[in-house]
Amino acid sequence: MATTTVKPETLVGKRIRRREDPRLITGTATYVDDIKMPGMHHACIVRSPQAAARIKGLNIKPALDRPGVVAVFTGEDVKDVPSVPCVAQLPGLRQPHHHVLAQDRVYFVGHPVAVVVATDRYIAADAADAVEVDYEELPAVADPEKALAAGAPAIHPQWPDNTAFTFHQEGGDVEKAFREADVIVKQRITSQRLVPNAMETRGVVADWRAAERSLTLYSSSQAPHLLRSLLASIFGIPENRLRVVAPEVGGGFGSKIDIYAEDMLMTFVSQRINKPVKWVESRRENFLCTIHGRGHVDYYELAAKRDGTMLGLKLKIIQDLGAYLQLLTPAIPTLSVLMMPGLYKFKNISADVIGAFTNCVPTDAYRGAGRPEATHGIERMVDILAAELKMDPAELRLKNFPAPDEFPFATATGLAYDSGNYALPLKTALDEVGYADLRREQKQGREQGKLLGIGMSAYGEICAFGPTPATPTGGWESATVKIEPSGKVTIMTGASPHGQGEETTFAQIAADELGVDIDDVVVLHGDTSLVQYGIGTFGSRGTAIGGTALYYALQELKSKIKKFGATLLESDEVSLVGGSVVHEASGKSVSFSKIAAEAYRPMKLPPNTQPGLVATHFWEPPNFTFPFGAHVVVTEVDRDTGQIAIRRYVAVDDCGKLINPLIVSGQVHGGVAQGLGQALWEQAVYDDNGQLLTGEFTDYAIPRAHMMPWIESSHTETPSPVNPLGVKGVGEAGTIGCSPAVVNSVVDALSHLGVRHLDMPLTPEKIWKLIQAGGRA
Amino acid sequence: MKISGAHVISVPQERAYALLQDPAVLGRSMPGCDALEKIGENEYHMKMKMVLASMNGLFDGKVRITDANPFSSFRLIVEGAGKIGFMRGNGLLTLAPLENGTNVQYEGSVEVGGTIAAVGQRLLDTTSRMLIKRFFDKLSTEIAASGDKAGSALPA
Amino acid sequence: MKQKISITINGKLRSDEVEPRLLLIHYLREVVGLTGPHIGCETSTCGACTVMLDGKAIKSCTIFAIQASGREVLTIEGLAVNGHLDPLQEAFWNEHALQCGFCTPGMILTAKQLLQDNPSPTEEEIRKGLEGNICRCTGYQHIVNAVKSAAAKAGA
Amino acid sequence: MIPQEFEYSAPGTLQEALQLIAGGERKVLAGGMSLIPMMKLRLAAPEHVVDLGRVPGLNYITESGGTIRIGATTTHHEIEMAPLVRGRCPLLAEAASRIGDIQVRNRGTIGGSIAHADPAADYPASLLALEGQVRLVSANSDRTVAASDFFLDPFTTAIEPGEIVSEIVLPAEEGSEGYRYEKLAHPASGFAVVGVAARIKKTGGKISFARIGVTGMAAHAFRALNAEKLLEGGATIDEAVATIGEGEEANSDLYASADYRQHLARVHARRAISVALTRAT
Repeated sequence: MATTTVKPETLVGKRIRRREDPRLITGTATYVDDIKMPGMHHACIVRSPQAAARIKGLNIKPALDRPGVVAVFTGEDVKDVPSVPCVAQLPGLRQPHHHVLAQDRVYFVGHPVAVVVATDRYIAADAADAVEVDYEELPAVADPEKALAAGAPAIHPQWPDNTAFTFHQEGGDVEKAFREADVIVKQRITSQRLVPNAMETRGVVADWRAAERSLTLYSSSQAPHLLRSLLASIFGIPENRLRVVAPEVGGGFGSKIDIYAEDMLMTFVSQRINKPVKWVESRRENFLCTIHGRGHVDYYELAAKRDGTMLGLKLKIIQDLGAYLQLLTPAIPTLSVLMMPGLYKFKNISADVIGAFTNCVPTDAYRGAGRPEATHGIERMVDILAAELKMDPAELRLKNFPAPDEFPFATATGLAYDSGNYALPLKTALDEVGYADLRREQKQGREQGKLLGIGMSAYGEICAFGPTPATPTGGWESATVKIEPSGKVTIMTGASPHGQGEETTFAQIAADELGVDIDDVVVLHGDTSLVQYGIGTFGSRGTAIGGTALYYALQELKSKIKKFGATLLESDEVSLVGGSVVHEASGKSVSFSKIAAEAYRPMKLPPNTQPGLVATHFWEPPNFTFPFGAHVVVTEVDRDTGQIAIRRYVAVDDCGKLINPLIVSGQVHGGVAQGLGQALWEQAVYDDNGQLLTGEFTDYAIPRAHMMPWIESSHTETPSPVNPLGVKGVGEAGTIGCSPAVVNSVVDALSHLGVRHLDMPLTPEKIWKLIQAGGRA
Repeated sequence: MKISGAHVISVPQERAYALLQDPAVLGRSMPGCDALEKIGENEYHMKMKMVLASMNGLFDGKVRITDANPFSSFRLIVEGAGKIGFMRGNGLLTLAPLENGTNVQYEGSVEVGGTIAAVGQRLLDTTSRMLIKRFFDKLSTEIAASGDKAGSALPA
Repeated sequence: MKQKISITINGKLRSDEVEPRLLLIHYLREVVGLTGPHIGCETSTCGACTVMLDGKAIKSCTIFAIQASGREVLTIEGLAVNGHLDPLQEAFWNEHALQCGFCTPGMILTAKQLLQDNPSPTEEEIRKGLEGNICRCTGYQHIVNAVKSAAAKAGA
Repeated sequence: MIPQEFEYSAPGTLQEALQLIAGGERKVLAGGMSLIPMMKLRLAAPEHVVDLGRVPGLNYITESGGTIRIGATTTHHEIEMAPLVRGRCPLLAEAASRIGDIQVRNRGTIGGSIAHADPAADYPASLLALEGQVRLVSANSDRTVAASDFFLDPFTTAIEPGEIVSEIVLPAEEGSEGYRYEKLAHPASGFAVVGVAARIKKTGGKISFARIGVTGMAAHAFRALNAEKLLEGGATIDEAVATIGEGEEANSDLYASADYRQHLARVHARRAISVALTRAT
């Protein structure tokens, strides 16, 4: 099924249907679980049902005795395998050794205790069930504030205070700001633990070839090169003998950046059995063992003048880390600190982060990673301040934005916001929704007992992770462009898209730059043996950094094409027009395909030029990009049941230049769905013993089609000066902008009852109880 | 999860107190349990077959009696673990005389872990109450069978 | 003990010996080699494994292969006829109704039944009709557009 | 994700099925919508499964003499779409349409659902409001139990060992009757946090007949008899629904506490009655 695209003038900026879709809509794409290999074995992992326990006994014999079972490995077998890695570093960070199988203790429900390897997945499951583990239950603690309280059980016995780190950052003079303030508002605000829940669970196929001393690992990963580098150092397999493939990846949302115990475990198993082995996570395991997101308890204090001028912000973050540190776990709340001033001008901040161990699965990057928490916090605080000052929340926001001519804008947290016109999306969204009319309707409705809320958020985010100093895994990205003798174009990107559509957007960029048909461009990714090197796709970086690397590789190629064209036309006075090199004076031209063919033939080469048309560029961004936008949400609260209905959802986002508006709107919608999930339904609930009570789709409510409102999405376009494409990134925008707007809307609906704040998720019973109690909260 | 409730049994308080701590009676009355086997002072080994809807599982565990305050209160702790998870019930039983028997009030908690915790939370409350009700119903049957009745002379 | 089954899959009859406990999804994916239907959960909730059984959308993770014996199964691989995409596939592509694509085969087959039952559904009916399929990427809006567009094409 | 091994029988006749079921610990498989997920999680591990899917004559919807009979293996989707049910017993069609999702309704059967007796299932409220009956057969017995005597406790019914549900018997409704099934679905599971089924008849503008079934609120579905009497006696809807749940112990879970559930039952009863009233002629 070939795409039938008529070549338009330029493709960038157009709604082009995706080139990755034909394989996906026909069911012919290959995800990890679709991989089959001769001699492939199946692994099933025995996991702890206890959150904290000593392993008193472990009997694997009943499993080993079953026909078809090849091996069972336990903690003893893997005790010399290095720790599951955490690359984020903070001063004084306490990092427990994260064994791939539990040694003598388990630390969270789902902790791997043994792995069973069999010829068939049914046999493996039966055998895993037959493994006998005797646990001596220990006291557990699942709540970060309880973990930090005196006398709490120690998660790791060596650190009885359950504190992994403390982190402090300040900017300006926050004490002075608070002294000079007319008004100080304070609020405890939580961002509950969420389960990323990519629809494809994790999976690994490890294929060790002893004779070649080489490993091929297929993993549902967002960052295959990173996985390769870490595995190489952990197992001492040189990188040129270690190939990592991220085949079709069914969503990640941050949860597949990590290198997990299972990636390492399958490597270990394949080396031991000298056969390929597959492990695919069940949904239950995904809930229990794949990283969670958020998990914040935040204490905010905002100081302002009576006229609404914000002066300073104090923030204390208690981050629920879980039992271990995954790849970036401790770094995530530091991103919240960076983002804490939001879009506002004040320059005085003070932040303290305490990382608390709990008997839960680790938290790490989940769509937005630290920025949704911060944005939720500041946007709630602005509304609380507005209520205190009896000011319109829109007016208060507009008063505190930096003006468009103040960019690059230096923030209190040391960032330089690249470009912005923060008032524009907010004003556009308010106009779109009919703000003044809604306020009138709200006032009239209240007299009849109707609970109508109008809420907004003006969000900013740090995207395009990022300059290398700020990105522990490296902040650059790479692209190779290869023009075949036939003139067809192959792009190899270090980004590793898994739904974001870069096979299309990158092809659009290349087709425009080279003047070729988009159908002649193929974008490859996700295979370390194909792709030069790369970082991966996360933190809204794919297009802003990977796309820019591609852009520069294309420029290199273009100048080479021009050189070849000049040689063929025997003149230096040539230019590149569309797909051809043209000698303007004579009107003679030589086509792209001709040049491509000639580039690989014996020809008279221009001086200092190699044959062939291949260029590789590694691009290191000089700064992050800072998308922004405003979401306005109109809600109606059912007084009888506390149910919330969303009447309007207006999103005006600015992610810089749009490469493909169709794809951008998809990103916004999906982001909003996850933000709305957090605002209204989703919650990883652990009981006091560390049991995950919302550990299946039957209890953890993911938004479904009938739960989503129609999203009225539009854009303003403020190009980023950080990269030549002017793009900023859009992957996380919807999520970041959504939850504060929804909560602000519902608080607004109930504000006349005295409601000032609500913690997420806004479950109907919570709302109903407040209404019953006359609103005080 | 917190649980509380009350049931009336038709024997005098002292007799009720004795019956509720009699391992033979407890064993026969606990749903899915056949017998308790003494393993220590006020501590018994228990095997329980839990059948609920299509779910079924074998639990191996212990029944313990603590904080005994003769004739008026004691704590009953039931713990079991099996392939499908584990459960723990901990209740303070308080006995008070009534005209025709004894009011047994209980207050405590039920906790489950493992797979049953993942899918069972929506049903934990209602099924716990059902199982407690079945326990007291069976106890009443036991009492009826043994010929005990309210006000009858106490066999010490 | 293995038993013989015969199922017509995407128009072709095939027979295999299977264990009764083999789930249809595993049969399709591992025995037949049709990996279009995916496994997204174990609680019959997410709909990634949706196929059509005798013309009706079902979750193939919640039926044993043996139950499908003698019946007709349509998977996403069998939807395009002679290389021509089904109007729903075409509409999903045109409207950008997918991102990671994992839920897409199931989503399309559920949408197929939705349009069979109701050829011109409203937005609300589309959303309700797709409640058994979770998509974590798209926020569903483009999926709604795709179903609407396929319906409009069919009605045109 | 993978069930344990079991022996499987797919009897070709009802008699054969009943003989098999009489033969010991056998798990009956109808649509499998409740059983199979439990088997995959290994919370259920039956040794022998008897599949009713190939028993002929259990899938039907008929009406004669004002009585509707629905065979046990009739699916929810067949019930929601059947012109006969929509026309003569629309309350049941409405309830069926609110069960799970379309894939579940395509497989799930009415017999399987009511035999399972989940306290949050949708049908029981309607069966009670409809004053329906459940026919139970075994190898050597055939009896009919009123719905009000059928649901005993969570997952506990009047079915005796060896018996299966063979059909549901319902009175065909009069055209003048108003009906409504009002449900608050759990956002994750779709089960009824509470569900209220109401039937209302009017005479001279006043309620002359009311039947109300409530599911999800308590250990098993129940009829709101006091509310029915009050409505028939001329009380206001608010007065009537205020009695709903009295004497019942309401369920409590993460999503809804007992107090909230009780309140929801009343709110949804008020809504169900109001809609039923507008539908009554």
